[in-house]
Amino acid sequence: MAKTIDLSVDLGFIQLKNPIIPASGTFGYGEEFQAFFPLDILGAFVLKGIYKNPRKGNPPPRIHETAAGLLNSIGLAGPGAEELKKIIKRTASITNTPIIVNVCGESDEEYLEVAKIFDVMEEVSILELNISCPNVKAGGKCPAQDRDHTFRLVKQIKENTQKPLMVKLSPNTHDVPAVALAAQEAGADCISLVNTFLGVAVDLKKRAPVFKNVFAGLSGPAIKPLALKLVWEVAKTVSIPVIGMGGITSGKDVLEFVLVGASAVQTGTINMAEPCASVRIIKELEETMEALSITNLSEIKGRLKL
Amino acid sequence: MAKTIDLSVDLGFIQLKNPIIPASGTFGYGEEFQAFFPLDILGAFVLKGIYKNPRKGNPPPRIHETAAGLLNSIGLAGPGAEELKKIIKRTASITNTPIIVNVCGESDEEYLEVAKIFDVMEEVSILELNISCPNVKAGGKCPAQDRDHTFRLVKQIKENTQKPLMVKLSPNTHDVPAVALAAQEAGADCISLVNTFLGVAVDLKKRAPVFKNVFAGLSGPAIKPLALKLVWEVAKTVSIPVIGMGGITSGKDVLEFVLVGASAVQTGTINMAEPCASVRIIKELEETMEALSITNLSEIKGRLKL
Amino acid sequence: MKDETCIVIENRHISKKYYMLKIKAPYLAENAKPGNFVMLKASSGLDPLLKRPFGVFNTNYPFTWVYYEVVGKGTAAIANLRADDPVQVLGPLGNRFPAFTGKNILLVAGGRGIAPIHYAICDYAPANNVFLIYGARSAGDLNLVEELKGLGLKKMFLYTDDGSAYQKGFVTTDIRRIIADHHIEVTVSCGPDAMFESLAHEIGGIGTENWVSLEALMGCGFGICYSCAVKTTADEYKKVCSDGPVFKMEEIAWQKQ
Amino acid sequence: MKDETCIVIENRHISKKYYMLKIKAPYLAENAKPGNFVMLKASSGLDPLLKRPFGVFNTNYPFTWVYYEVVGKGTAAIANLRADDPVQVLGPLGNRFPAFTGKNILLVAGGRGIAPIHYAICDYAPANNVFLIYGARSAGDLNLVEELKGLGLKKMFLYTDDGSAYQKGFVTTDIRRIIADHHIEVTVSCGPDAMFESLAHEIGGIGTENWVSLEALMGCGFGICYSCAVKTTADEYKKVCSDGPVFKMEEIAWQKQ
Ligand SMILES: Cc1cc2nc3c(=O)[nH]c(=O)nc-3n(C[C@H](O)[C@H](O)[C@H](O)COP(=O)(O)OP(=O)(O)OC[C@H]3O[C@@H](n4cnc5c(N)ncnc54)[C@H](O)[C@@H]3O)c2cc1C
Ligand SMILES: Cc1cc2nc3c(=O)[nH]c(=O)nc-3n(C[C@H](O)[C@H](O)[C@H](O)COP(=O)(O)OP(=O)(O)OC[C@H]3O[C@@H](n4cnc5c(N)ncnc54)[C@H](O)[C@@H]3O)c2cc1C
Ligand SMILES: Cc1cc2nc3c(=O)[nH]c(=O)nc-3n(C[C@H](O)[C@H](O)[C@H](O)COP(=O)(O)O)c2cc1C
Ligand SMILES: Cc1cc2nc3c(=O)[nH]c(=O)nc-3n(C[C@H](O)[C@H](O)[C@H](O)COP(=O)(O)O)c2cc1C
Ligand code: FES
Ligand code: FES
Repeated sequence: MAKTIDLSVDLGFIQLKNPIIPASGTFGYGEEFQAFFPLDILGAFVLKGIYKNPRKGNPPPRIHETAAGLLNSIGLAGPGAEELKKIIKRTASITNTPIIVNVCGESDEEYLEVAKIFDVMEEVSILELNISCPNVKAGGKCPAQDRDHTFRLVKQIKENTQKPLMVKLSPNTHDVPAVALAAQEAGADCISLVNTFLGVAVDLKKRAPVFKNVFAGLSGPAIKPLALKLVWEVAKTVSIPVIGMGGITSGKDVLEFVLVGASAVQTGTINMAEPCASVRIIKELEETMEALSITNLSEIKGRLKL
Repeated sequence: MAKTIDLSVDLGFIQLKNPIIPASGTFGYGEEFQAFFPLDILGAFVLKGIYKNPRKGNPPPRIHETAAGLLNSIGLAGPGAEELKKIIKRTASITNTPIIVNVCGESDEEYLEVAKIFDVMEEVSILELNISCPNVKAGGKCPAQDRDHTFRLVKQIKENTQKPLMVKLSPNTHDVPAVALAAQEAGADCISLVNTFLGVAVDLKKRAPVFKNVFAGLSGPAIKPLALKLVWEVAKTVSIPVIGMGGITSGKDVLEFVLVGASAVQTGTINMAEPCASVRIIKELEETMEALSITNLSEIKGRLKL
Repeated sequence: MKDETCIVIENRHISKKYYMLKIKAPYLAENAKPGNFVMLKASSGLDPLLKRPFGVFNTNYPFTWVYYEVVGKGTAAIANLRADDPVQVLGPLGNRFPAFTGKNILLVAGGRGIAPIHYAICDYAPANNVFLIYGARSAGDLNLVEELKGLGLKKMFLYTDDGSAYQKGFVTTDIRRIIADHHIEVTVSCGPDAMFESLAHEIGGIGTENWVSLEALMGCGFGICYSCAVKTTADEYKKVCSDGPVFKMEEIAWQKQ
Repeated sequence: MKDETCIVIENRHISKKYYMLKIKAPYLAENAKPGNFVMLKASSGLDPLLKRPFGVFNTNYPFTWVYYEVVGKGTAAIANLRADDPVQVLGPLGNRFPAFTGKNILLVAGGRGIAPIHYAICDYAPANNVFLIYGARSAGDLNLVEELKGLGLKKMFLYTDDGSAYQKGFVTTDIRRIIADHHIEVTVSCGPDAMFESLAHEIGGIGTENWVSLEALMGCGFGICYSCAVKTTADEYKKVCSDGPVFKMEEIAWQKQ
């Protein structure tokens, strides 16, 4: 590959060696992937979403494959914040790649508590606020569905933490750009989107929903056109960096998200289907950039010709 | 096939011999399919959307395939209402299957005008109001995006027409069940959904959107889980019959939509990929019903076990 | 036209990304006319979702041949087909090349555009004086030359853009001279849009009767979806699948013209 | 564990919807232990999207065998593979059956559950007294009996639910008697959930050391997605892919129990 191609990305508050960031919930705690490739090759990676206390997660089935897509209702199973701290120390000892913690909460208080715990860990580079968690006090609604709730929550977190804050938006709301703007106004350092789309699957034999919670989140290639639309709309609206995701499986997909305005991308479901996907996607990205005479992503970021 | 299986569907205002209704824009004007199978086998069929005057449609490209999905931006090309009347007379002469006209308009006035034209044709059984058409006076917004606009429009049409009115909802709005309810309150006889989801595709070589209008509508199997969710929510909300669609390609898919509450279904993109799809789907539906000991769809309609 | 599952007899790699597919499709073989096309899909899966259009290269009851280039996921899936595999076939579709007798006809093919042109040669050669201009990017894209030699062409002019085989040049390079030298009355061409644009520029107004066979993105192939629009000089859209794919050259609004 | 593209050597139809896949996968063949599984995907396409889990039936460097039943789109795509086709292989995955020497071991297989049990027999037979109970719905589901005969089993008990071959009955029908008669110390089983539920009921508390190899819907196969949860008697969830697929029977919260 020609030396002239520079994959690095400058988000302002951090410099990444490339724009490939495995997404929360699809990359475990990072260390599991060390068996497949050195974590050092990544731009950064996001850990599975974490609440304060250990969580069992939902009863099975937790996934259901649809046409070119995946519905999941894992229920954010996880070991809790204290245990995650240990895991992060272990992971950080094997790589210098920036680690992003996906902060969850059933209430604004819990979000804040979790954020504070990881804010003081030097091994953590960025906090990603997963505002798609059902909020017990708001009747199961998640902050991402409401502009004002998002503003309040982000502001509170920013006032009490030091680390760069990435706010991860849900597509399941009326006006995604408005929520993005609220996050920016409240001090978010960057935006990531999309989380999964709400969908339903039916088990014909049981005449019941496949999932106990009825709804589950749709991810994977099926959603790519919908995700590209939302990333484009948000990138046009905010001035902070946008991290795009939704159905990315190839180097070309990465460039499409960059063209609509993403500074970097997250790769989700493909990491489950193909653990070495990151290696392939970085290689394809470099090759495709060379073929299209793009030497640096900033040349094309948001430069969709209308 | 056992005689005991009864595919017929009673919508209250009309009885259909089975629940399979090819959807607007994916079945031409019906007559083109007579080369593949007798139109008589269908429950009903919907003609391509029609405005008052002939329309050229959008510049190419008009379609773009995505993972298990199709983006389209045809631009509702068509011959105009007068020409369609002739086509309908021709089509009605070859089949007794109920013909549904998909009524479009750039303004409320045009919707009404078009509706009135077909309201007086005895060859037409149902008017389907396509409230997803961009409205010139509303700054390009479509009635389906707004509950009040939907109510006003549906009421006006109902007050001035005699035929059963099916109102076709868009998924690209905040609160789809609320729009459905507005349509019901305004007098709609039944609801159909979903129309296509807005998405974007990028042409990497041109560094431009694939479509001149940037946005296009996503259909096909990719959207099925999202469509099932919306049909379920709407069927729970309204008391009039609901016609479900979105990514149906098999007899099993049909039963899934019926379980979440659809009285009948429309089949879209699959008719383009496989012109004989209706024949296959009706056969599969019958076989699957037999295998699952369902003798009549009303036994399972909306009976999802929660 | 029929929508059928047919059987692959052979799927032969020709060169680079070019393949020749032979299918057993009796109805198609019996009814396909030169200029007609078929829609093919490798499996009944959902990705790719739609069938893809291909010109009929040749027929010999009960067989039909399709010459194709792998460009994306639909053609890649077709390239994976092997003998005895099922393949979804819709056809024959579209209009045909007009019939001629006793004419001096120049056929022009660019790259994979040789597919329908091959069938046209088979049709025209017995009762007309048929000439062929055939060009492609480079040597590996200019295939089937030996097969073409056996079809009774009066003369064949071969070009590659990069000069890696035969003459260096484009199908348009010597076309005016060839038309003049051989008293050409009719041209029939198939190739990429850029070729048509140059062709229209070169021979649009010189008195020959010019026919073209177009490509377009197709959703259905039989006229119901309006995907395959092409702008005409009357500033309307026509459907390549059912109004075409064969049009009079002057009917089409070429962008470069 | 490795994520590799391997080559299909043979994909043999056995009966009904059952197939035997032989792949050339040196790393896997060298490292797979009895009880381990692999994730397979027929192509690099996007539908189906995820790999599917299969027990290792046998290995013989550089080859690995997988015995599978077509139940949905992933296995249907695998059934379409032919010799020389590429196949995506992730493995070996999961824990292994425990090692034993000098024990009286009863292996229990239901339907396609014979796959990992076959590999266990190969492992245990040389140094233990191994008995097998193998049951399936009907004759065409009870395959590979001839192969099993050559593995050095002390005795084999075969059942079909409908009595269409061998004994009519379930794997549980005579199990208590068999355990008593042959002084069984260890059982190792693999089959559908309903079989495990009955098994747990029959032999849960009778003093044998009981191991099970579970199936679950799997997203990744290597512990990162939490898809493959199974409820334990401690009212926790364990991951079938990385905590299992082999568990002590009493660790699992069987629904019928
Ligand atoms: C009437 C007709 C006859 C044809 N005959 C032949 C033939 O004989 N042999 C042959 O090899 N090909 C032929 N083609 C072209 C062939 O249909 C396309 O190459 C094929 O559909 C590409 O499918 P894909 O899934 O591999 O590519 P995709 O993944 O769908 O597309 C790959 C890229 O090619 C572009 N593209 C695809 N099709 C077209 C098109 N028709 N026009 C412009 N851009 C396109 C896409 O936009 C995309 O950028 C014909 C097309 C038409 C309309
Ligand atoms: C560790 C392990 C080892 C396995 N070993 C073998 C083996 O050796 N041979 C073999 O034939 N199969 C084996 N299986 C089962 C096999 O993985 C599934 O049959 C396969 O994944 C189905 O994929 P599909 O795409 O064909 O079906 P899908 O289209 O995904 O599903 C078809 C239907 O089966 C159900 N289903 C699929 N997988 C499971 C499951 N694991 N548990 C419960 N329901 C399910 C689905 O919900 C759906 O109703 C094993 C599974 C596991 C977890
Ligand atoms: C199994 C699974 C688990 C996920 N868990 C989380 C999570 O813990 N936190 C979060 O913010 N997003 C989670 N997501 C969403 C992904 O991070 C990502 O936003 C989504 O899958 C869309 O990207 P994709 O289409 O590339 O998969 C999860 C997705 C999947 C498939
Ligand atoms: C090419 C195309 C044209 C369409 N034209 C119309 C139309 O004229 N009027 C309308 O109400 N819906 C139109 N639709 C939407 C379909 O009727 C249907 O709502 C949608 O495709 C979802 O169903 P599917 O996933 O089964 O295709 C069109 C869809 C496609 C793919
Ligand atoms: S491809 Fe559908 S109308 Fe031409
Ligand atoms: S399948 Fe992903 S954790 Fe087990």
